[in-house]
Amino acid sequence: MKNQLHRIDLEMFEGPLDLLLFLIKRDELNIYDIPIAQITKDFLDYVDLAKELKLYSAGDFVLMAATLMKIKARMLLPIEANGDDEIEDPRTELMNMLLEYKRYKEATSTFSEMERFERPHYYHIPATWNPQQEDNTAILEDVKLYDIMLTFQYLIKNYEEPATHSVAVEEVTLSEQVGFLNGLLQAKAKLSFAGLLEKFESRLVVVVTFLAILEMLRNRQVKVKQSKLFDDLFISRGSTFGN
Amino acid sequence: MIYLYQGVALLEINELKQIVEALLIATPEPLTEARFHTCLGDSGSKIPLQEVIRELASDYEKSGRAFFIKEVAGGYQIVTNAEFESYIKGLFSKSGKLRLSQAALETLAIVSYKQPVTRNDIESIRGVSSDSSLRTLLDRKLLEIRGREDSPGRALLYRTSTEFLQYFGLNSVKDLPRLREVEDILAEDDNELV
Amino acid sequence: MIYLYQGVALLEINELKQIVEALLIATPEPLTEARFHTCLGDSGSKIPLQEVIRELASDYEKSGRAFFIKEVAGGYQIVTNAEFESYIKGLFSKSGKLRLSQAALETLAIVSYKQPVTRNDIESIRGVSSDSSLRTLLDRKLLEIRGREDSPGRALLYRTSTEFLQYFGLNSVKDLPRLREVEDILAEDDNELV
Repeated sequence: MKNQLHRIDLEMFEGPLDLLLFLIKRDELNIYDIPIAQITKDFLDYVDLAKELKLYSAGDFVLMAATLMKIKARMLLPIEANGDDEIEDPRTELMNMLLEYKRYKEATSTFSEMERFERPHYYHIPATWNPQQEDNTAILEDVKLYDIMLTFQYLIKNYEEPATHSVAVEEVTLSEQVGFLNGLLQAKAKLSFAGLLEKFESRLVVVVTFLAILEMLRNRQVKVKQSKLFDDLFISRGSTFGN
Repeated sequence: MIYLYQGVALLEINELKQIVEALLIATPEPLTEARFHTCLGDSGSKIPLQEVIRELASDYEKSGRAFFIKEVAGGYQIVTNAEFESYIKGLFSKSGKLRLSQAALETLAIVSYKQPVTRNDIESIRGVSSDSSLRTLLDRKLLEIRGREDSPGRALLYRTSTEFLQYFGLNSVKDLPRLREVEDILAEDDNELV
Repeated sequence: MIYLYQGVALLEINELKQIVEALLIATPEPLTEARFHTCLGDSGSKIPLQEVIRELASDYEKSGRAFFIKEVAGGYQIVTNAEFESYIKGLFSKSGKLRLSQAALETLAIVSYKQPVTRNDIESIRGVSSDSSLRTLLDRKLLEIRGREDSPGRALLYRTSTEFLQYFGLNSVKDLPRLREVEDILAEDDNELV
C-alpha cells in the first residue's frame, strides 16, 4: 500500500532528484546502499502516473529512468575490479548527485524563510529627482545586460518584415517512433541517442522518441547502454527484437 | 480624534497617520484619494485623505523633518526639502549604476548588437530621430565614434566603448549574450514544473 | 554634539541627521558610506555615517514612525514596518509582492552559493531544465548575466544582483548561512536510521 502515489504527491516534486530523495526518505532507505530495483520500480510507477495525468512533459524524468535501469543492469553483472583494489559501485555517481542536490534543497528552505520574513517590508521608492532642467523621459532605475538584449530583440522584431514561414505542427505518436526505431535497428546494430537527437527539430519529437526507447526497453526489444551518467546512450537490439 | 462610521469607531487618527505615512513611503507614484481608499478597504471609505495628510504634514514641519508632503498630479508624494539639493546631487553623480531613458537604452541596444552603425541605421530601426540619445551615450562614454562609413555618404560610425564592456563585465563585444542563446529562456512555454 | 575637523566646527549633529534623512529619502539604491561622503564633499570626510544612522533610527522609533532604516546590500535604505503590509498591498496591481516558486528559489540558492555559474551548472545540480526559473529571475532582476565562462563553450555566466540582496534583506552574500556539508547530511541520515 505504501507504494501508492497520490495526485497530491505528484505536484510537489521539482524534478527526478527531488522525487528520488522523497522515495528514499519515505521508505527509510540508506542513501549509501540504495536498493536500486525497488527504487527504479517506484520511480517508473510515478513517471507513468505523471504521464497519464499529463503533469508535464517527462523528459528529465525519462532520462533518470533510463539511468536507473542502467544502474540496475550493472548491479546484476559480476563486480568488476577497477584497477587494483578499488571496486566502483554503479550507484556512487547517483548518490553523489542526490547528496549535492539535497544540500541546495535545504538551502532553498532558508531562502523561503528569508522571503517570508522580508515580504511585509516595502522599500521606500523615491520620487523621481528632477534638478531644474532635466528632461522628463522615463528614467530606468538601472540597466542590466539582459535589458539591452531584450530591448534589441523587441526592436528587431518590430523592424523586420514578419517572416512568413509556416510552422508545421509535428504530430508524432509513440507507436510511430517505435516503428521508426525498429526500422533503424534493422539497418544498424547500434544507434547513438545523441546522433538521433540531431535528426529532430523539435523537443516534442525528442521526448516522444525517448519514451519509445523506454517502452521498447521494457519489452526487451532494445538494450540501452550508457557509460556515464548523462553521457550518450547507445541503443541496440534486445532479446525480443523483431517479434 | 476617532473616525466614526455608522456609529462605529473605525480608526484612531494616530493609527491613520501611520498608515498614510507607510503608504507615502512605499508608493511608486503619487498617492491619490482613490488609491488610498483601495488600500484601506471598507473601513476607509468615509475617511478623507486630505485631512490626514494635513495633520501629517504639520507633524513633519514641527519635528524638523528633511522632507515634506507635496501635492502633485492629483496625489501626494514625499519629497526632500529644497535646501538639501546640493547634497542629493551627489547621489546621482558618477553613480555606479546606469540611469538611462528608454530612448537611450534602445539606441545603446542597437549599437551593441549591430556595431559599427551609422545614425541612419539606428534611426531606421527605431523609427525616430536618435540624435539626443546618441549625444547622451557619447557624453557618458558608453559609445564612441570610430571612423566613417566606406561609402559615398561617409557617415560617422558608432560603436560601444571599453567602459561599456567593463560595466557589464565583458571582455569583448563578442561576449554579448546572443539572442539564440537565451531563446530557451525566453520561450513562453516550457516543460518545467512550476 | 558638533563634529570638528582641524579645530573647525563642521556640522552640528541635528543638521547632519537632516542631511542623512534627505539622502535616505532621495536615494534610489542603498546609501553606502562611500556615497555619503561623495554627497558631503570635503566637509564630510571625517563623519561616520553609521553613527548618524544610529541616532536617526532611534528618533524614528521613539516618534512612532511607520518606517525604519534597514542595513542592506552594503548600505542603508528606508523600509516600511511590517504591520502596514495589508494596507500597502493595495498600492500594487498584483496585490503586493509575488512569491517565488520553489523552482526559482532552488535556482537562486544554487546561483548564490556557486556564482558565477552557467545554466549547465544549475541544471546538472537540479537535474531538471531551469529555463523558466532563470527567466523569472532575470525578469525580476534578482539575477544578472555577467560575462562568459573562460572555457571553450564560452557559456553565459549568471550571478546575483543588488536586488537579490534587497529581496532577501541581506547585507552581502557572505551573510548567507553556510551550506551544509555532505558529511553532515550523511551523519544525520545515519542517526535517523537508528
